[in-house]
Amino acid sequence: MSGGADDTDLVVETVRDVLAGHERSTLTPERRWDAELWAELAQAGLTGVGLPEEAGGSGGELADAVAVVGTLAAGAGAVPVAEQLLVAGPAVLAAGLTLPPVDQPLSVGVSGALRVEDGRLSGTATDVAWAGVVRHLVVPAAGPDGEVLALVDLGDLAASDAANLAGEPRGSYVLDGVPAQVGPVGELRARYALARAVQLSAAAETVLAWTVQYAGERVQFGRPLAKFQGIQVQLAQMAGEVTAVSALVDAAVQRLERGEPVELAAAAAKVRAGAAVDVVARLAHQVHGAIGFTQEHRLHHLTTRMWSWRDEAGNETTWARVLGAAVAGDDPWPALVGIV
Amino acid sequence: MSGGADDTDLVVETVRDVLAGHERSTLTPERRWDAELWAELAQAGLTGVGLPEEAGGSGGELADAVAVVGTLAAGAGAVPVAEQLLVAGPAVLAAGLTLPPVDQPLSVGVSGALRVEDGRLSGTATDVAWAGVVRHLVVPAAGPDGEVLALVDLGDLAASDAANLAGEPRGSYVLDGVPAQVGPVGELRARYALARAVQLSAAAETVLAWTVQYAGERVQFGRPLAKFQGIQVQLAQMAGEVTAVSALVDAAVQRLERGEPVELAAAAAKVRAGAAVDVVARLAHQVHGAIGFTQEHRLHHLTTRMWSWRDEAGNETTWARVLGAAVAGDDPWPALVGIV
Amino acid sequence: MPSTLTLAPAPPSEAAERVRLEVREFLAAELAAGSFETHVDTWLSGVDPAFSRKLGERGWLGMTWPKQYGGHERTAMERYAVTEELLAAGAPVAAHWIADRQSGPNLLRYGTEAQRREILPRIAAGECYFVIGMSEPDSGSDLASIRTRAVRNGDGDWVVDGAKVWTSNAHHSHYAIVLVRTAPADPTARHAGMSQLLVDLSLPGITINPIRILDGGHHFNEVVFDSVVVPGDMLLGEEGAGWHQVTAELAFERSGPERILSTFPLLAAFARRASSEAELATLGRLSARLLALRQLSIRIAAALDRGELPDIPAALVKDVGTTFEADVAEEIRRVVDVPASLDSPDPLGRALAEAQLHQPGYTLRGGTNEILRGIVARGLGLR
Amino acid sequence: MPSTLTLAPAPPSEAAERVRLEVREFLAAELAAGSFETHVDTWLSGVDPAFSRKLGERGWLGMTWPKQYGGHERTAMERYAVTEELLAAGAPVAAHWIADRQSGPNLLRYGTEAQRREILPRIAAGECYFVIGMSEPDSGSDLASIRTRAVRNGDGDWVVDGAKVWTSNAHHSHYAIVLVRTAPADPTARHAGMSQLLVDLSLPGITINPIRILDGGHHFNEVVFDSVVVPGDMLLGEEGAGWHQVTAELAFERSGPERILSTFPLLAAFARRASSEAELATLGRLSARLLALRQLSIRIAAALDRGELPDIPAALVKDVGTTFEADVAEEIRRVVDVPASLDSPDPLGRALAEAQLHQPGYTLRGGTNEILRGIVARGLGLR
Repeated sequence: MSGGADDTDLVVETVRDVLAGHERSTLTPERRWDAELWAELAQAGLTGVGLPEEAGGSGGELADAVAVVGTLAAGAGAVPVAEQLLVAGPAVLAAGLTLPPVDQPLSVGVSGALRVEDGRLSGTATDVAWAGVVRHLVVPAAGPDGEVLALVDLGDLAASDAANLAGEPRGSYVLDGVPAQVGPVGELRARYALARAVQLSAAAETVLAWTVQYAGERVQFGRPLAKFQGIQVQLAQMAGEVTAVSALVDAAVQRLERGEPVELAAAAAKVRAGAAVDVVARLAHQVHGAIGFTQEHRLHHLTTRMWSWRDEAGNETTWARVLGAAVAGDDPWPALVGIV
Repeated sequence: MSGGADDTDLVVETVRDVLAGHERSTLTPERRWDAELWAELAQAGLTGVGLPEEAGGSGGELADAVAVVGTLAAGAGAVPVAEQLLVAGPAVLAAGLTLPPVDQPLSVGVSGALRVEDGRLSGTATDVAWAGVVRHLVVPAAGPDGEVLALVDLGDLAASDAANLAGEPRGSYVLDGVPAQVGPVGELRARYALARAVQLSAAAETVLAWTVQYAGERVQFGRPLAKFQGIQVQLAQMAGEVTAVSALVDAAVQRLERGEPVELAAAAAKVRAGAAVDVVARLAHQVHGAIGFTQEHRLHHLTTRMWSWRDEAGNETTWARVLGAAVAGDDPWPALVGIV
Repeated sequence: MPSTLTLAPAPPSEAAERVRLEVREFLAAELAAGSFETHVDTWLSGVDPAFSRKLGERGWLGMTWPKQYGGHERTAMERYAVTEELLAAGAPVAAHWIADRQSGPNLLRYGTEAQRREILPRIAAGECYFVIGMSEPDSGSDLASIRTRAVRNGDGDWVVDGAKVWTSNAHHSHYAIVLVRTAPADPTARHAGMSQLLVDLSLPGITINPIRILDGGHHFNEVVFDSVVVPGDMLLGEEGAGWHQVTAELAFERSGPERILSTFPLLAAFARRASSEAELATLGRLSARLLALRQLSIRIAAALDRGELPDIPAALVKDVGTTFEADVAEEIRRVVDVPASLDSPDPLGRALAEAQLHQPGYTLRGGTNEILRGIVARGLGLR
Repeated sequence: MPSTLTLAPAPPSEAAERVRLEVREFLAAELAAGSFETHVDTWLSGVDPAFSRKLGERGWLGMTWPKQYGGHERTAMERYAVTEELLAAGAPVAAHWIADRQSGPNLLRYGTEAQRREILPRIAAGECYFVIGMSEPDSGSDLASIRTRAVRNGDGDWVVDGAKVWTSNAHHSHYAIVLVRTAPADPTARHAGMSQLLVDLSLPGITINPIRILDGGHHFNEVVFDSVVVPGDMLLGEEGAGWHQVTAELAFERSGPERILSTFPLLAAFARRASSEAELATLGRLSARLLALRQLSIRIAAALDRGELPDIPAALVKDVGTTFEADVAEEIRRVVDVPASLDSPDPLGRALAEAQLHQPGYTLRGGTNEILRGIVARGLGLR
């Protein structure tokens, strides 16, 4: 792939086609991941988008990878593509390590207590995205000289059976001297936060579109919901949140594309996207009424994900403190406008 | 006065009559207090309501004093009646000290650093309500054996010239060994917080009533504002806040009437009343539009007071921590329902 | 303040405080014995007939009803204390909830003597459960648009056809009180021609289909009526007065402690560990909101007991209260860093997950907040 | 997302970053020299003609206008950088604000060549100030209901009678652009028959009465027109096209940095002392909101520069942005314990007081948020 806006459109079309061939996974309460979807994406080279061909990826720009992740997030695809394309994959390459084959899922965990000694990783990794599903895992770990990035092949190591509110696997691994590749940790946490922000933004845009559509179709008291001023106010509030999130996340991604430090931009994007979730999800359910509360309706596939994604990779308070500490001081304005 | 609901109605009528005889003081930006109003209230015995006759008060129940304070708050009366009738007066009597003559204004300050030694008060009292206006002052101060209540005659001691957002005097006194009566500090801070909550509740009720009235009268796009669903939603939100505050403040006052410990009930009332201010004042100004933003309109007399009163005597965060500490623990439910 | 909003204080009640302590003791013993686990929103999701029967045995159901119908002639304040203790503990009260809160009082008001004697004692014993059949697939908040109809046949019985949705726990219940059209819709009088029927859910022609909510839980159902023959004497109240009866019923159900306390078990789990300044401030703010709502709710219960109908404050409690229930999870998750998960090893993580996954329900049940704000607007004299 | 909401990124601009640093340096020097003090909401309240002239001398007014009218033909991004630096510093920019932002561009679009040559260079020099005459005492947000009228006399001049309110700083200004009825109101075409006139405020028959806001400050005025004779060539744009011209103008004025940064000086005072975890979290949350709004606002400026009219996002910026401006004070006061007072010895206490006392204005100016949400609803295809 050569990159550019047309290629991005093509990538999005391809992902949509793949998604359309699948029933959207009803994760809850069965709690599974979508192995078939992963296989098809891998087949089409979409699990390596934005990762260089010479490293085993499919090439293309970061913008293409962001488009793939956003499209899958909006479609509630139950596959670790955000983790692989935006977090673990780039972090592995930035650390100078060997990228595992891109058709084998690679994920990330940033919680728990882990240490590396003599090239072996030990401790417990908690809240690992897609635990039990992925083959390879990237984590930050304490090394003899400070924090490092560690990449391990999990083989058939068992994970604890736990899930987030959408049923996406989020279990723990107990690691007992597993051989690890080790490199500089870089902006792993910020990348993870930004990836979740990208997913949140795409999901929120979709939830807004669904809610606008529903309000235009659903008739109550003889008129479409959309004709009630009270409903219009709610939709305008949602649109305000979605538009603000979208612009900021987009700007943070552009920093990443330009190769600039992204920690504070990612912090801002995660804080803003996380703060929008309560408004967007609550109003979407409010406008949809009881039908949106059912498992049959599509709405929950995104709202339950949004509720979990905002807490994963650091919640608003965690990142707000990072951001606040960077802005605090004698010259807050230059500090602020330097962020994105 | 003998107390009872009929007497309370009578007291309220009297206060209203006195207020009606005055132009409401336009405090901002001249920053003054209403000496004529005070004189008339004192003349009518209203500056001693709820304080026992044998101590020099006018008798009557606490409920009567609360009614006087609420009525004056709703009328933006620029006099230290809340401080005298609900805070300093009762605190002085509870501490076994001699109540100053009730026609001389008595107030309270709870900030600054003060100490009492050998019956003399020294240090700086900051944010003193009605500084520069009152004759007597009650403060908490550090004594040799812990915190005490100190009552001083300020004589003609000068105060710094500062005011809150409504122009009510809130200055400092530098005290240099002023002779003081000293007694146990009791629930001085809680009483002060509850007094402000009583004022906030009365002001919020009035602001709601004004806003409902305005929305019914003001025509836009050919219809009264009150007919727009968007405005109705805002008024309903205001009503929810006002009704909740009113019920909780009333319940806290009843505890005080029954002579029960009131610290946590006052904390809850101050937190809840303070939290309502932003919603009530913001929506009131929003519905009133530009006219409510002018000095000529009555609205600001109450909204500027509400903005300041919520911060005085401890803001929501300060009291929320007190309340939270009391509820935290193994048995939060019994702790909670024991409060009011 | 508009007089439609003011509420007199509830009378102090020693009897209520006595029974409150009895319930607290009972719950502590049951929890210790492992007879139930604390959960969020148990008045919807905590179905446990054995637990309901235990409450019945202790005289804590049908508390205010006449003794001749199995009731205990206790005060509204005593009943209030019992129900809020049960909710605060997250006890499994869903089986009997609707019957005790709503259907029993409905039968007392409108039922025939035979209906009362037959059914009320069983409700009070914790053995007979009810569902409310109001909403329909296409009606939403607009109850006047319902289409389920009942037609008298030659024997004077009612033949019912249609479907009702959002019937909580119909699959565990014995009766439904169903709002039906007994006369054709009249566009000039939208609220006329409706009636309430008391329907035995075991009658032939009734199908109960589960409606799972977003966490996969089965609490709601669709109840389909296919030419169901309901005996003629099962009309509840007056023919054609259904709209009026239902409206009064909704006002009653809006202001109880269940509109405030659905997520209290989460708040309690948080309170058990709150220690930092930020946590204590959040706990204090939520506590103050809860205490204010509780005062309102108690005052409304007292007013209802005096025979008043404080429908505006009741609508406010439901509006502000259910927003509070949702905010509990939102405020707590901001200050703790505990992932919300139904599988969490941490009770706070589980309670957060339960509270979040049930959140859309708090504000929707009992009329959306838009409808409620309309009622309030009317009460303020705006409509 | 609906395409009416999407916005392309603004092009990176080195020139903007260069001029940004020049402005920053200038402001630091002026502050050090004591030529101004930082205040909140200075685009309303900070009138300082000497300061405005200094900006004019440096080429920071009329930046994007053609050189032949005294402009500097710089990009919208350069202008954006200059204006946000000025606002962030709380500099006194009120004197020239309306002329530079709104009236100058209006003249460029609709003015005659003579009007442009006469007035625009003076605006760009920081010497000529404008007010907007739209609202009237009884019109509120409903501009179609205005009653000020202009009638042609025998000489072809306009005779104006009526009154305009909320004219910011009319007592310091030279011209008003006044929306008037030039044809009688027609109930079947509410928006027809209005025109814009360019009115010299020194003309006989004009009275300017102060309207003080709640803190006692005099920023607004009532401008009364009593048979004021306005030369016939002072019609701005087309006769009868006033509504259309005003609507486009409002869209322009809604999305600038002044809809986000009015209370930034308060945020800065807070940032200079924030240290506890709670303070840093509040600072971080407010910063994230500001950065998102700023991205939106910059993208809209770039879209306007490309000749697009992104009116829906512009309405969103004004709605969400002005709510943010008000929330800055609310969020900060919750975590600090500094009394808000104009007399405070503490700069944070003074900034809190200024921000609070101006709060009702943020959301009201430029159309109430209800109006804006209506525009958004239309953009979403709901109306």
